[in-house]
Amino acid sequence: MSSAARPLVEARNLVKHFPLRGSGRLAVRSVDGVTLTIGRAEVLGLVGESGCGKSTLARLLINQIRPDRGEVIMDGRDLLAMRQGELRRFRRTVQLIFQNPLAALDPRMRLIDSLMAPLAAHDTGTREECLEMIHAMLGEVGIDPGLVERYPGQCSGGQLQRIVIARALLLRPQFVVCDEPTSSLDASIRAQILNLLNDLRRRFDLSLLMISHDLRALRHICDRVAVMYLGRIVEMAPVEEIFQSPRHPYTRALNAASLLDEIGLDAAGRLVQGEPPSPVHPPPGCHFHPRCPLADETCRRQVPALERIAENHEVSCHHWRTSTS
Amino acid sequence: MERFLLKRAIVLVVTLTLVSFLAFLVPWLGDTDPARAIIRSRVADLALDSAAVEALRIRLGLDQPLLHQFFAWLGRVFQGDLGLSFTSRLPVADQILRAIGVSATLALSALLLALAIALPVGTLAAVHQGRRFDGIVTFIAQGFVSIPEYWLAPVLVLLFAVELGWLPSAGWSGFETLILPAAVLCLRPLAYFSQVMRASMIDVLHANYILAARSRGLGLAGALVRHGLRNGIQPVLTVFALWLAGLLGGSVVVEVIFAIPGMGRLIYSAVINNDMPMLQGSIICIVGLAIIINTAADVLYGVLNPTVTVSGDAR
Amino acid sequence: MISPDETPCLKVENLDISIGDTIAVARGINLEIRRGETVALVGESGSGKTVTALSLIDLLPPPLRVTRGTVSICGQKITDATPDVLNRIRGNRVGMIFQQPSSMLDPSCRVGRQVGEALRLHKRASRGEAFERAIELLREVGIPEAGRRARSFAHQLSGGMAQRVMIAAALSGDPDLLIADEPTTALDVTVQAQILGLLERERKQRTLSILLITHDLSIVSAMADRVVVMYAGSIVEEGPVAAIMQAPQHPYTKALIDCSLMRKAGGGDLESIPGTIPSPAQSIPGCRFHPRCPHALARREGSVCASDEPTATRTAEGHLVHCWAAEP
Amino acid sequence: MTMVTRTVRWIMRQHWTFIAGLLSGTIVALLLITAPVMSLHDPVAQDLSMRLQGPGGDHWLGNDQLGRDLWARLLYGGRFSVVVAALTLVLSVTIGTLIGAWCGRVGGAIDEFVMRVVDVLISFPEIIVALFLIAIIGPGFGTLVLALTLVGWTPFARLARGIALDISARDYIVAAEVLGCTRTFILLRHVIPNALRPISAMTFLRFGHKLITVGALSYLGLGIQPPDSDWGAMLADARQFAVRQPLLVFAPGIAIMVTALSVTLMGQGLEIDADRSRRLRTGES
Amino acid sequence: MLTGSALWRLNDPFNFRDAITKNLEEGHAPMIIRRPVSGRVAILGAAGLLSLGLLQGPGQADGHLHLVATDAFPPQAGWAMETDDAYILARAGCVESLTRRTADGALEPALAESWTRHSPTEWDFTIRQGVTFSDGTPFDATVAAEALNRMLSATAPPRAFAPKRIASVSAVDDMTVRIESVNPSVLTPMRVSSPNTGFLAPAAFAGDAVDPVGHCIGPFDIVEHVPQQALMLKRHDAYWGGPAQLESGEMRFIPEGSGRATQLRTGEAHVSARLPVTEVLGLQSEADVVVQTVAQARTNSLYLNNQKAPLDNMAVRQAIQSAIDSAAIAQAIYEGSAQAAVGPFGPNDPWAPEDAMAVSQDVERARALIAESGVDAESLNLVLYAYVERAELPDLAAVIQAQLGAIGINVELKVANYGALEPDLLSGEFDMLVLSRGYLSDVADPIGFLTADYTCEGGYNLSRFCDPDIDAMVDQASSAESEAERYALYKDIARELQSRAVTVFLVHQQGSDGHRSNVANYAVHPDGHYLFTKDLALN
Repeated sequence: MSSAARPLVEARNLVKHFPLRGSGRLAVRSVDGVTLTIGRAEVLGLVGESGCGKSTLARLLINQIRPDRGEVIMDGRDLLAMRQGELRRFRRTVQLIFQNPLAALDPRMRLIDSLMAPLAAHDTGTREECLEMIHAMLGEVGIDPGLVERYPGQCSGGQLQRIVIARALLLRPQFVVCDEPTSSLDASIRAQILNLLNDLRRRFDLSLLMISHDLRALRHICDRVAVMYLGRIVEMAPVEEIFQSPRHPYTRALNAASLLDEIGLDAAGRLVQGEPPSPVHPPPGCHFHPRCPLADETCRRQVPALERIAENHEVSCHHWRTSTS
Repeated sequence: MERFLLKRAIVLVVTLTLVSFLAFLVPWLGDTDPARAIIRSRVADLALDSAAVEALRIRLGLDQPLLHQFFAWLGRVFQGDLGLSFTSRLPVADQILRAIGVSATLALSALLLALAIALPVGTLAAVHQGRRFDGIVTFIAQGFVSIPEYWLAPVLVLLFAVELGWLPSAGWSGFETLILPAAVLCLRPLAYFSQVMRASMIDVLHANYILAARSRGLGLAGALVRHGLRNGIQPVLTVFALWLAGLLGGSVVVEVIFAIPGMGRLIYSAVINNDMPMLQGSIICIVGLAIIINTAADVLYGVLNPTVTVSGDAR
Repeated sequence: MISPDETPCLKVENLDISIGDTIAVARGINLEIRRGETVALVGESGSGKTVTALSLIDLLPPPLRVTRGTVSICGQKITDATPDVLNRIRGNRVGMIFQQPSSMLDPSCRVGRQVGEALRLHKRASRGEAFERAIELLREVGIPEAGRRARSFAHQLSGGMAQRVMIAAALSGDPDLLIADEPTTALDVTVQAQILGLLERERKQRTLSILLITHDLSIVSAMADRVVVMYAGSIVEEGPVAAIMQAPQHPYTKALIDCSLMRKAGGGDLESIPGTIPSPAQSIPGCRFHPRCPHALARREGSVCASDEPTATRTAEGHLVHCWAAEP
Repeated sequence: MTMVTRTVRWIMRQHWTFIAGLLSGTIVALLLITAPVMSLHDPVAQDLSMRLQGPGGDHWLGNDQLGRDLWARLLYGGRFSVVVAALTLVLSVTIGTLIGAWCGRVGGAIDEFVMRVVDVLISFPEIIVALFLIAIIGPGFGTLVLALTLVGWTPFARLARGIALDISARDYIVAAEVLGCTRTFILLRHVIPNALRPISAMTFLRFGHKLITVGALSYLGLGIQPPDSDWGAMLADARQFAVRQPLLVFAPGIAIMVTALSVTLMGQGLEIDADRSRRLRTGES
Repeated sequence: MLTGSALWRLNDPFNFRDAITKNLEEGHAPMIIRRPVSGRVAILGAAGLLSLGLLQGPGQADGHLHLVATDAFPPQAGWAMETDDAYILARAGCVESLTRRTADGALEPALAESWTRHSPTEWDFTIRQGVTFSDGTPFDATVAAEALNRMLSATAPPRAFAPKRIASVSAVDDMTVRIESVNPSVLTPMRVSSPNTGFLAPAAFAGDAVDPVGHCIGPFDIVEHVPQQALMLKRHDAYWGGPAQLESGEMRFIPEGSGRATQLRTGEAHVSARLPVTEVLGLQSEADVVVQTVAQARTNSLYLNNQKAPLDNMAVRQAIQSAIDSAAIAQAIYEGSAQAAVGPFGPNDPWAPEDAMAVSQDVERARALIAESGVDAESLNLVLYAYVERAELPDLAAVIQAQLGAIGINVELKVANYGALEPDLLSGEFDMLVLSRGYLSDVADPIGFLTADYTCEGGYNLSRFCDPDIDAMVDQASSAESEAERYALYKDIARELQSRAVTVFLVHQQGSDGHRSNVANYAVHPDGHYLFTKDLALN
């Protein structure tokens, strides 16, 4: 298989449970058997509610935490088999952008030092060369170079997020995970950052994993979207299909929630009942069945497989055929 | 809950066994000869008869191998027999039990007094955070922490017993004898409690549920009483337990100065007299009590704070 | 439907709020809510909407304080009222729900008691009565097994449940006005619609007035009758929801709607507003929006936008715009 | 000029406890260091004819029961306690911080075990540990330092562990890891600078307690050994003359108090500052 | 006739237990204050602490003839009569012995009406008629013999009445007890005056532990023993000598001397025994306090290691003797409650040389002696040991350090509790030691002291002094029947020890008790045998 055809990131059957301290065998089933791929220069959206395991999945993909089971193949190499030194070199190629940029920067370090740190860690040339690289990157993200003499507390959220993006991109990664990069930002700033990411992604040929709970934010930037519910992927399809013809009832509920103005409260409220159950005690069968308007006995007992129902469209629902109506 | 208590019980037993081994080694680590020490306590003749010393050594089993002695000793300890004091040849356990009762009374009086003052003062300081009252309270608290009790106690005796004649100068026989020592002893915990209470009440004051309660029509005082105190007092209780465990043996200076027959004084005199069985017993009792009190505090914490489930692992 | 001469449920006139004496976080706020009406107060963070909400029940945390203007609730003046009067109004005439429902509940007090608290305070209910009534209220706001839930603690509730409890608590005093400060922001998106639906139902049943504070314009168009848009402490535009959403007059409102609803501009990019939101400490003469405004009349120094605060222009019935470019 | 006075006033208002503590602490430290210069008399020179004399002449604070100059003894006497307290603190901070930070990073059974040990030790009064050690190895400088360190490290371990746990969970540490920064870099640039202020605040806050404990042991006759003397021992000596020459009791007591208080005030200033910056960082009000 | 030489504790030659630190042991003073305190108590009353029920105070007696006395040490040995606990019982007026020593040192009948020498080793004691214990048990020869034999068979019998000296005790008839000594002895009647040989009713020994409550024979009966704190006493109405003046009393144990002084000062106690020297001056100036001082058979001395260079050189020892200003020490450290020592024995002792004089300080002579001794000045580095159990000794050592420094002897101090110093002392590793030494360690005769301290084989020969001549003199004295002969020998030995500077005798100490001025008929007993007596009264 040529490396060009092969996806950049392949995750197979990833499982990660966090044992609850002091409660015997109970565990938070954060990621419960996830398989997905991300192609080169592809943007995959990952959507789900809080606690569904999105962030854990992201951190598994960049090997920031290790899975209980399953494997992650990056650029053809098994991430989990890497040794310390190899892993550190690998770090360059994979980066993470955080939800809250203020927390992602050491409050006691000037921004320039925070930007310098990764370059220094990877021995990227002299200080002057590094400064030059930084200034070039600041230009890319639209930050005035004078700003980096400040401390994080003295800048606005939008500016800091640009800095964090610049810091991530300085190492020229191939794959960047954006963990809700805009959810802590205001609407007017959010659009700026999304535009910036979209722009950079094209210019740097990046593969992105965009995590969000807001489908609307993903529509603009993603190629494909994966919908996650309680540790499992329930639907994965090209972005327009998710919006136009969602098959999983949960996807439709998410859709409705982000388009309240178009769908109306009553209709949105009918698509889903109750609240997400605890990932410690997920319901049997289809995790979504207690909240699903279509649920029947099968759903209660049987875990639906992730079926390929069209080119690039997978869904895990017993009733995907009926749910189109 | 049962799991938690069971786990703590295991911790207690394991710790006590370890500690008792250390305690058992105490006389061997020091250079005290138990047989000599016992005889000296009975016969004030300075020239000891070495034959008598040897005979006593054999009678006490001190000629046996160390480990053999340890297990024999441990067996007795677990039956509650801590041996006889070198100096008085009376059972150590009885003396410790009596002393702990006294120390507990003293410590509880001082700590409850401190608590009674610290709760309102800390709360008021929190309400007035950053203003003059708060500054004064904090300064006084730091002052209290900086007063050595071995200085304050004699000064108070000089003032209240010798000059004014209001209170007894020393002793342990009733409420009046408790006042001065408790007052001296309460200053430092008072300072700590009020500072912890202040910090915790500042958090409470900024807590959203207070805002919510006020939005329902409760006044500030009402909201603090109904929703603030219960939450604000929890960190104070942790500190309270620490102090209680600490003061059971730690009020040495005050007990010595006021001639109070408590644990601190018992340990002090044991040290002075090289009374090894008394020291061994004291170590074991103090460690055991510290664990029990901390466990009790954790349980109480769980009762007060429903978000903490007291389970096998309490943090 | 609504008679114009009725005393408004809430009337705010020329309200200024400052930090200490110097930094103004809200200025010249005018607001009026009639009985049974839902008014949405919209703005980005730092626009002063939460502060305004807290000032309505006089619970501004120091050093924030009202420096000018008056607030009246159901004809009763709030500003300068005695603490007793205020306590009688809070929870009784006005209920409030907040953004982080879980932290708004006392962690060591059973939720039933907290729900019944307003009843004990304002309706002289006994402890038992209050608790019984609290269970009823919890049932009403859609909490299953209300009797058991009333005895549970805040940490045992999910976010949505906690918000329902907060709503029950806010409604227990049977208020005329409900102030809902970002009631669904902290909740899961799929729960949002349920909570908003509940509010809507309660509004209809109780002819409640709701002041809905939010930054989410999709919620606004689903819920509100009228919209008030704030930017950097000032109201920039207000009017009926349809008019605002379809034909916003203020450049900021227009840009905000475009951003929020992720409308695309030319070149595939999303619409965005250049620059950053000014902090309250920043003093900007003239229109607060003018440095970011695409239409600012001649951005030069000395222009109207840069020197004079815009006055309100009525563009249609009930539609006011604070912009020099607006035409009546 | 107004600028300067305003700045000074601002600093005074923000940090007055720290500055007050620093000032008096410096004075005490200077007095102790320059004791040979500051006192006219030899602290051990006796003059039985001057027994229990009140202040006057060139004996500024009068004389003790052997006619020794009280002021000189006060200056020299402070050295022992202060040195023991400071040395113990340095050891406690070092050991406690290392153990605590290590436990916080490693976690697991080791962490569990160490924290249980800390739980037991932390409620153990230092004075009792000191008494036990004195019983075993006899009194002396080493015993004191050992005893006070044996328990003294525990609060620092707890604090350092808490900070380590807290900091490890922060996004900027995750960021540094993801960016490929080495562990040493993370420790030196992120963990230690952020831990420094709360730990140093605690160090200062514990000083008074240590000083008083050292004094207490000397008071009980188990700390400093004659013929050397410190404030605690001076108090013990003075007690029987309290009625006849109260100054003998008051002077060492006040010396301990002032020293303890000034260092505590410094610590409190640091703590307020650490707290302030923590709130600033985490965006709390 | 014996002079007023006192010993507080027969079997405590150092009188350790009177010293400050050790005394802190376990004494607790129960409080009986007759002051209006209730109002101020209310301030703290809110805590409701009494309800904890943990406070166990002694019951408060309210009789107006109730006297409170403070004493140093609580009972430590479960009332075993062979221990110091017997002294507490005697001082509380609970036990009495066959004979009694009066305050001026004479022997008078107590439970024995009279005594006669039956043979050189045998003495017969006739028991007083009609004596009963407070529980009603009559006291007769059988009871007495049983008690004394119990003493002889004790694990560690008291030295005054040990099998080493006493061969047997038997009841000859109902009212006669015969005591046989190992060697011919004139001292036997003296020996049975010791509180160790006092009597408790047989019922007191019935259980595992000795229980004196309700089993007394003296003027007072024990009502309650509050452990470590106090003995509550009431009048023994059937006392053979007639009822005591006081209705009740309390013996309160406060080990710390200044604590006892404070209680006397505040009026919390009517009588405080064994006042520390530093408190005497202050208490004397109090209006309502009377301080009684009595000479003790106790000399505080500077012991020198006579076998270790340079102290093996007599000139050096004499130089040290001359360098020390014992008069100043008596005046300053002891504030007058001691006098400069004239030798091993106090000047009023019958065995003290009549011409004995204190060595006065003479620095010139000291320097000259050093010069003539030929000792290398470099070697004049000496370590001076002092123990802390007696509060004034460290100060005393500091003064000696300074005074020896003046003649060029460099002295280093080593201060610790006695137990820590002892190994060095016994093994001869020390140079000098300040020691407070009682010289009448069992009976009113210094023979025991001289044998132990200054004979070659002496059990406590810290000085490592060995002179066959002195040994011979001690031997001769021990077998001498005549008092005059014995005393003459003692005088000679004392002169020798003083002139050869074997030991530098510093001061003769005195003992002081204090009482409120409304206390009548209080007399310090020089031997510390009695405190609560029949005649003690309160006005």
